[in-house]
Amino acid sequence: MSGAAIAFAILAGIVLLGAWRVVTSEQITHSALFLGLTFVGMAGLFVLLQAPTFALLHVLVYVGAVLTVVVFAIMLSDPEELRGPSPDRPLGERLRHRLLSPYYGWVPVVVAAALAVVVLLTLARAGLPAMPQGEPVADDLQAIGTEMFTRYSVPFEIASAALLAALIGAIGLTRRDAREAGARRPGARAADRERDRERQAQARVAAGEEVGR
Amino acid sequence: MPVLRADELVFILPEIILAATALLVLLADAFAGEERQPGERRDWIGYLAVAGIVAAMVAVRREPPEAGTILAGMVARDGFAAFFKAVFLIATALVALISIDYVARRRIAAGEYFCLLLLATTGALFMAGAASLLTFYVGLELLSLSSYALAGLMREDPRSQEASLKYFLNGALSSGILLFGISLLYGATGTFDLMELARRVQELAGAGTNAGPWPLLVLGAAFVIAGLGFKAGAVPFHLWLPDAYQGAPTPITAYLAVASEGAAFAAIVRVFFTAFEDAGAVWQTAFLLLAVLTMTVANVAALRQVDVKRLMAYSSIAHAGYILAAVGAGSDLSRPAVLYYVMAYVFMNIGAFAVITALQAQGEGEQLRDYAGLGRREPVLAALLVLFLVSLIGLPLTAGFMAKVMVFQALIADGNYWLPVVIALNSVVSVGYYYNLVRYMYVVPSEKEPVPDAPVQVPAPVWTVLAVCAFFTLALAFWPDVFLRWTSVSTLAMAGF
Amino acid sequence: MGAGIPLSYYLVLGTLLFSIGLWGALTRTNAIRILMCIELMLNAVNLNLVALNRYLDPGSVQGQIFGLFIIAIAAAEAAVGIGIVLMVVRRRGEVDINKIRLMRG
Amino acid sequence: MSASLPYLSLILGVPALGALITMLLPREAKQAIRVLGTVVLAVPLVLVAAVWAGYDPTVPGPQFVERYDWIPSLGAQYFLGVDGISLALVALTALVAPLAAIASWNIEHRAKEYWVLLQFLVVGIFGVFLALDYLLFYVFFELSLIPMYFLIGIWGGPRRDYAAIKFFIYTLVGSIVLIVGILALYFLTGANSFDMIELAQRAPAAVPEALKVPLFFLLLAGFAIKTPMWPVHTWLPDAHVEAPTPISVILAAVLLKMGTYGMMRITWPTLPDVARELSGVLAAFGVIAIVYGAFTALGQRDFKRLVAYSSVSQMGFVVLALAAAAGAPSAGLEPAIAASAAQAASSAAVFMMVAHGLASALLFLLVGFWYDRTHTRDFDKLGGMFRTTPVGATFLGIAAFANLGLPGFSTFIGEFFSLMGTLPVFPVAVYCALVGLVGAAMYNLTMLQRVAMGRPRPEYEGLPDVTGRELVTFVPLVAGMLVLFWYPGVLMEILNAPVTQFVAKLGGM
Amino acid sequence: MESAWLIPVFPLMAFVLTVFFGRRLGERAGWIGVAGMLAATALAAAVFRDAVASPEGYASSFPWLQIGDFELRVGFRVDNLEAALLIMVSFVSLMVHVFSLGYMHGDARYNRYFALISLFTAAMLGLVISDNALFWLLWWEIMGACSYLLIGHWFEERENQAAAYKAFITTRIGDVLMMAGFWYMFKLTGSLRFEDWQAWVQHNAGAGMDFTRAMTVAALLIFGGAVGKSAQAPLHVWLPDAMAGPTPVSALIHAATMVAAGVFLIARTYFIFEQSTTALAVVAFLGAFTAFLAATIAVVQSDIKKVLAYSTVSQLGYMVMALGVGGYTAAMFHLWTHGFFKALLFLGSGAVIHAVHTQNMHEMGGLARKLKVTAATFAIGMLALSGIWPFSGFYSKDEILLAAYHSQYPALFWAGAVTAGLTAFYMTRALILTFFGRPRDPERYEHAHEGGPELTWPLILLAIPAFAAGFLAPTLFKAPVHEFITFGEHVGGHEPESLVVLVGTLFAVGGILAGIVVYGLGWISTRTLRAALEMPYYVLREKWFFDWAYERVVLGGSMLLARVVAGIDRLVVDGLVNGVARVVVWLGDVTRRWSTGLVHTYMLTLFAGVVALALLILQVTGGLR
Repeated sequence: MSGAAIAFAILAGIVLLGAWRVVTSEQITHSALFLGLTFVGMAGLFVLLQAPTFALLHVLVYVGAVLTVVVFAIMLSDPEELRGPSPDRPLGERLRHRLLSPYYGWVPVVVAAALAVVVLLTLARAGLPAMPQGEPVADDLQAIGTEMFTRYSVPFEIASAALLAALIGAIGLTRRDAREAGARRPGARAADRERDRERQAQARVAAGEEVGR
Repeated sequence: MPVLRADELVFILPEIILAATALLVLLADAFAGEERQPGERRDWIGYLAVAGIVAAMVAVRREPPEAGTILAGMVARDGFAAFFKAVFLIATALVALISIDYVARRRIAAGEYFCLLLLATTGALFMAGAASLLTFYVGLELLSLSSYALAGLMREDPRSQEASLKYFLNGALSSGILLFGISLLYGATGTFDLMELARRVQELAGAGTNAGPWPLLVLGAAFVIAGLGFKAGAVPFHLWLPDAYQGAPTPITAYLAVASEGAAFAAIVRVFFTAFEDAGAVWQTAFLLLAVLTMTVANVAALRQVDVKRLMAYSSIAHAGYILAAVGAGSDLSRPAVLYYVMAYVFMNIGAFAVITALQAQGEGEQLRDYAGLGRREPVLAALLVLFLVSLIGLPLTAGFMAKVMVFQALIADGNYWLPVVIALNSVVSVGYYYNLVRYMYVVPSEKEPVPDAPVQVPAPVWTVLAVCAFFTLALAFWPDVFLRWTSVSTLAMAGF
Repeated sequence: MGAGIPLSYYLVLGTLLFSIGLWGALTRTNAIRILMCIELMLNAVNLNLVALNRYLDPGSVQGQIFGLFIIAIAAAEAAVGIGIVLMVVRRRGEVDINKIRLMRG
Repeated sequence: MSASLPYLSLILGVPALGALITMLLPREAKQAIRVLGTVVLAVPLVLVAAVWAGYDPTVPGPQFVERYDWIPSLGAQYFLGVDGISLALVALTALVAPLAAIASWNIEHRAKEYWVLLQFLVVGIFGVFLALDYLLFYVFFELSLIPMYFLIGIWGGPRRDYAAIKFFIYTLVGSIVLIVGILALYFLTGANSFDMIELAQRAPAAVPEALKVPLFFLLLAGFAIKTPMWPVHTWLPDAHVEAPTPISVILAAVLLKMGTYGMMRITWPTLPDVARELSGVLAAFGVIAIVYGAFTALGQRDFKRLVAYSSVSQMGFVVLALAAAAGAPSAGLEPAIAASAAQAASSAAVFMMVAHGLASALLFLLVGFWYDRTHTRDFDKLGGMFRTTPVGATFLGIAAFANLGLPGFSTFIGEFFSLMGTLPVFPVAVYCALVGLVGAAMYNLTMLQRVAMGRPRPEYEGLPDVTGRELVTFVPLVAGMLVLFWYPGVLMEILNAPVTQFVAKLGGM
Repeated sequence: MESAWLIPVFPLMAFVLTVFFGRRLGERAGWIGVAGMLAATALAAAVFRDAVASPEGYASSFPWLQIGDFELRVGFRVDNLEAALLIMVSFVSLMVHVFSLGYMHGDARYNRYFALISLFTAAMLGLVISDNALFWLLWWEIMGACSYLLIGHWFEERENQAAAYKAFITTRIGDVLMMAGFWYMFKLTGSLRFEDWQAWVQHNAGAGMDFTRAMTVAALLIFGGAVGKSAQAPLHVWLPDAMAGPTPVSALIHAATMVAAGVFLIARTYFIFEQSTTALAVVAFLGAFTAFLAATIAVVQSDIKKVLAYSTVSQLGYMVMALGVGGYTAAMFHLWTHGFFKALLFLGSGAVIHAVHTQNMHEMGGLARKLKVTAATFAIGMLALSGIWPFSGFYSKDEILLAAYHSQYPALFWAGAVTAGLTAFYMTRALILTFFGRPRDPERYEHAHEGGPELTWPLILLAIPAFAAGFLAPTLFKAPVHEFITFGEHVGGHEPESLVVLVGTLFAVGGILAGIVVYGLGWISTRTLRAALEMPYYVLREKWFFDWAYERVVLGGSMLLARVVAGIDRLVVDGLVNGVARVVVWLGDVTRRWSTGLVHTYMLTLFAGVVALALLILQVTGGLR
């Protein structure tokens, strides 16, 4: 068993464990951390795939940007969510919640599993070559850089536009305009909530009628 | 090492102009500073955006020298792209016009609104002109990300928030599946370039169904269909759509219905008629099935809707179904049919939404019963709405009719006689809900519902939109020939054919 | 190095990762967590792309480049997503998407 | 023979123009709108008279042809023309439309919209009878639908909402299937053209056997519902009962004919052999309609419903006759008899359409006549009108006897010759239809007695009798019925050539 | 004779004038009709003279309708028979017109009445001379309509309406069969003209089984029309009820003319009947049965008009029977004489009713002393009807019995004889109950008085032919009857047989004597008779249950059917339509519930869809194999 194999096994284990915990851990903060773990594991795999530059950028963006944003979001979202349900919930109950309830339990499991099975079966029958068909490009950083700014410059520009859009969108959605900014006094947020509860109430009335009709 | 030739940039001039206008709008808004007093309106931003769009429209090169790919094979340069660019730009211009008043009255931040609108359109344009899965994916994301935000721009309105959230979550997931599909395609063919892909597909199809990566290819195609089907709102990937449309700002609902769906179809046609042309078996059946499901479910589900926007949402799903049928036909007439339908749909749908927007801008017209007595109150407005609805049903002397005829043609040319009947019956069912509006406007005696006597204030831009839409809704039926020729020419000059 | 591992391992791993992410997205109700699951799925895609790139056309880097674009877009997506979530949270102090269902039918 | 003026386009254009002008008039100027509308709807009568005068009865094919390209890429054309069959129905329309207009003068509620829609409706109807291009035909076929919806829906009775949409959706089902059939035909024939005549010629060869029957049903459904054939007739009574009087008149007198006209113009000639195979079934449906309609009518207590069902019964004769015309060649008769049977049947079918148009128009006008005065259509509340309104009642008597097929009025010719032409082909069907004839006598006399005989209720003593305006609407119809009996040649002579051609298409000779 | 077509035109003009100017003229309008009839009668007389002069008739026609190769020529034909009928009809009609002037005096719808009888007369005259099936049908149906409207003349009363309805519908049943017969002949001959038919039939005569069968079908279908119009069983039920109309109407339409048209129809198409012994047998026996049936019922009627009505039915049966046994001449001759004396009898009864304002004979009696003219003329009519020498009825009846005697069914001869006896009996009964004995209703008897000249003169004028038409006929016709009224080469008469005469007269006299014994002298009280013959009496009172059957089958049946079908239409046929709509909407609600508003549902559906789609496509493209 070569070192590569061992490395792969470990990394795969890390990735899968991380992913698993991202989904299953009771506290969202934990999931965030496990997400980070997964990212790192992925980076390792990329290195194993002789794509160091890619691995680097991956870590950079995911851990550096995405994960941070996520954590920020968790912080900004409600504290009760931070506390989360008490960790000492008996495993059995959790399992029941995981598996027995159709909606959040076995149906999604079945769907996800089915997807996996379909893909795996297809892969199995795809008859792809097991081993690399040649040596990787010598200097991948150089290659990527050049390609990115020659052939792929148009998509690059589009992507930047996408980032811009995301930026504007995020700001547009979250920023407080003049009125609200003016209303940032202690308890204002509560008042905010009140106002929205009313709105939702009205909306629900409408929705209710809608369903009733 | 492929070289970028600057002169080729002229073919993506519209996109460039749009993006530039977007930035301009944003900066202008920023320099104008925050709205001092709540009452302040910034209509000029809207007009600025419209100006940009018009400029872009001018920049669209309608007669490309010869079909082919440019910019290192990332972008296609053909009539097909030109057609869709033109259509999307027109749609966006119309939407922008009906937005101006709405944005002001609903206190939406004009700067962000129009900036995002322009960016989204940029994405749509790139999708139409994509020659590589990469360009296509990035354009799609540009469109989507902007749309998510646009849907939520009415921050105060819980429905708008909800729409944005649902749209985002489903959208992100579906792009996940799309990407997975693309990765499988890459695995099967080792390329993202559509022309190259086409070549490989041809080889594989020639080699027979159990040739190595064929299943991988098929699976990838399936996932891509799903991803695009999501955008187009095909059943069963449609459930997000009514909520998103209902919650989003009304002009955005119109925009999503025409531009976003249109882009999806542009992409579908591009990908499947270019790359998978020789593997029709892979996708035709799927699209036919999706078409039947889509139109039937949507039409039936719309019957008992009382929220107008939600109703129109289901209607747009139904129309997606009709277009999918044309795609599934896979005959030579399919592509003209799709193009014609999208074009017709732009005018009739935006027209209908123009009326709805005009009403909802002043806070009424959300529910069906708000339309009671509109026939007396605003005869012209009501009559126009009837015209657009009739067109949406697909009755003669309206664009919708010719569009449906095109679809029927495509199917019958493919020797498919049952699906036209299904479509026909579906459009009969659709009468069941479109007529609800008409019924409330004319038949339901207004004394039953208190009719606000206040006349609906219809600002000039909306009138313009109404005029344009009405004109084209009729023109596409009375003189369809020029448009028909345009569609067929556009599809003939399609890169890879 | 790495040459010792068959391609299929990577692809299987990617598939599993994707499915786990999907499973999470389908089961958990916290919007932010769903966001994370989606990131997992995108990672799976990246793994596929890079692996396929390495094994099938080692000469080029287009797979990697596509992956990089995905990373970039993912970041953007995350930004928008967080923005939306925060907006919702701010307005109703609620990240549980099951409680957000004004519109239905 | 070419006409100096584009008469047919004028027949279409004048009402359309009138509608547009009416749109521009202020809604207060009711009187002006009425006068304009009536005049505009009367003009086609003159034009039709001119066409009739210039019509050459010896030429079988269409005359006064006008054809221009409309959608070259599809081969669709603006292609108008009349032959005897369509001319008969155009004339009927031209006669009934102004009468309906006159009968509409007492409409006060939203008069402007009413008149606009009425004129568009008439345009649509004329178009259906004039168009010789499938696409154009279809356009007009649908065009007549939308005004009808509003006319019933806005100006109708208490259940107008239900009746209007039922009419709309029900007839739409048929017509929208029709377009599929038309396009299928268009593709199968491969002639890049929607020219009815050309397609009809190519169709039998071009359509593969397997598709013939389905295609036939696609081409039949719309017309069957419009006619209405049993059992797809139930939209009719509801629509009639709710529709305002003038609209009922147009609906019964002209709109239904679009169905049977379509069968004669499109369905039968396009797929004659299918028509022949299925002629037995079609005849069965026709007979069922005759008997069933008659007895259903007898079972009604509502004046207007009764008349509505009588339409179902009467149109049954047309369907039966057309079925016989299709079936004649395969009935194993000696050719001479078969030919003249088929000719008699198909001529009688057209004749019956016109005759029924006149009779039903008169009947609906009379229903309105008493409804305006008593605000009821319930037989139990009416009665004794021979004493309170003798003139009106006399007209009712005339209408009733005409409608039950009394010789002396045109309906008799229609019924007599349609059955005469049918008997050699489908004897059993005819013997069953006899029951329907007795039934017709029963319901018409019941109607007459419940309305006109007996003692009038005290509150109806001294009702005003027929006014001048009403008389103007009644008399032409009665005159028409009498003329068409005593001098049927006036209609038959223009029918002969096209009918002979029609029969020939069906392989009758 | 060329101008014979004008004869119907006069009353037609009278009709038109009365319709348009009647209201202005008031009761003077009646004279228009009278004038019209005078002209018609005069012309008819002239035509008759020509006919007598020239044995071969006259016919002319012009093309009226052209359908493809099918041409219909219409016109008129006058032959001896037509001439005789023309004069009879127009004369009777004239009398009725005159009579009506007085009888309808002061009626609310005086004009309407005269308009209609004029129209009716026109139709009857037109029918007589029409030469093709279509115009035959025209006049035939117009008569029916007039009869309907005149029976319902006093339509305020429900029973009058009912009677009118009954009359029209019952005859209509026959009419449609007749139409079918005509169409059947068209199928065979491709023509609608009687002469073409005749030519065709005689050309194919004896062309084997199929031909005979076809002839039987045609004959029986056409016979249906005769059964309806001439009130043969089982469709006779309408005629007695038709007495609800004014009495002159009964005299004209329901005794002299229209009801005879049925018989005339058989005569007109006799060449068809000839070819089928089956058809002839059916005709003969049905006629005989009707004659006997009606006679028996007439015996127990107490309404004077009903008695006459049933006697009419009976006599018509007589004629039909005669035709059935080949007595063409006899039937037509009887038709001719019967027209005179039955009209006379009805008008007489009308005079009586006019005098005492009742139709119930048990409320009359002894009126002879008051209404001398009426009584005398009525007696003449009665004797004529009973077939006593030398009254007209004797000759025609004798001819019929003769024909029956020579036919291959002797039973018919005896049936005819018995019927003759019954006829004499009930007519005697009617005469005695009405005019002799003591007045049973003194108060009515007091006010009774003879009507004015417009009432009496018609009676007198009609009495003459009623008495003399029989033995004067040869002189009038300048030929023996059976040579004057002939059918083709086939001569309709036989040499007189003393036996037949003897039997006929015996039965007639016997009937009269029985009548006198029972009602005149009262040796046998009716009460004892009823007691003795309880069961038969009940059956007769119930009119052999034919009316009962009509109520149940035709009226009840049709109404039941109508209600059922109407119900089916509303619930099933329309219910199906609305059901479909409802199902679709229900599906809508179901599919709506699919979008629960929960993001999870959406994503779940999305991916379930993805998997399904993947599997589908793999399946389609063989990826799974």
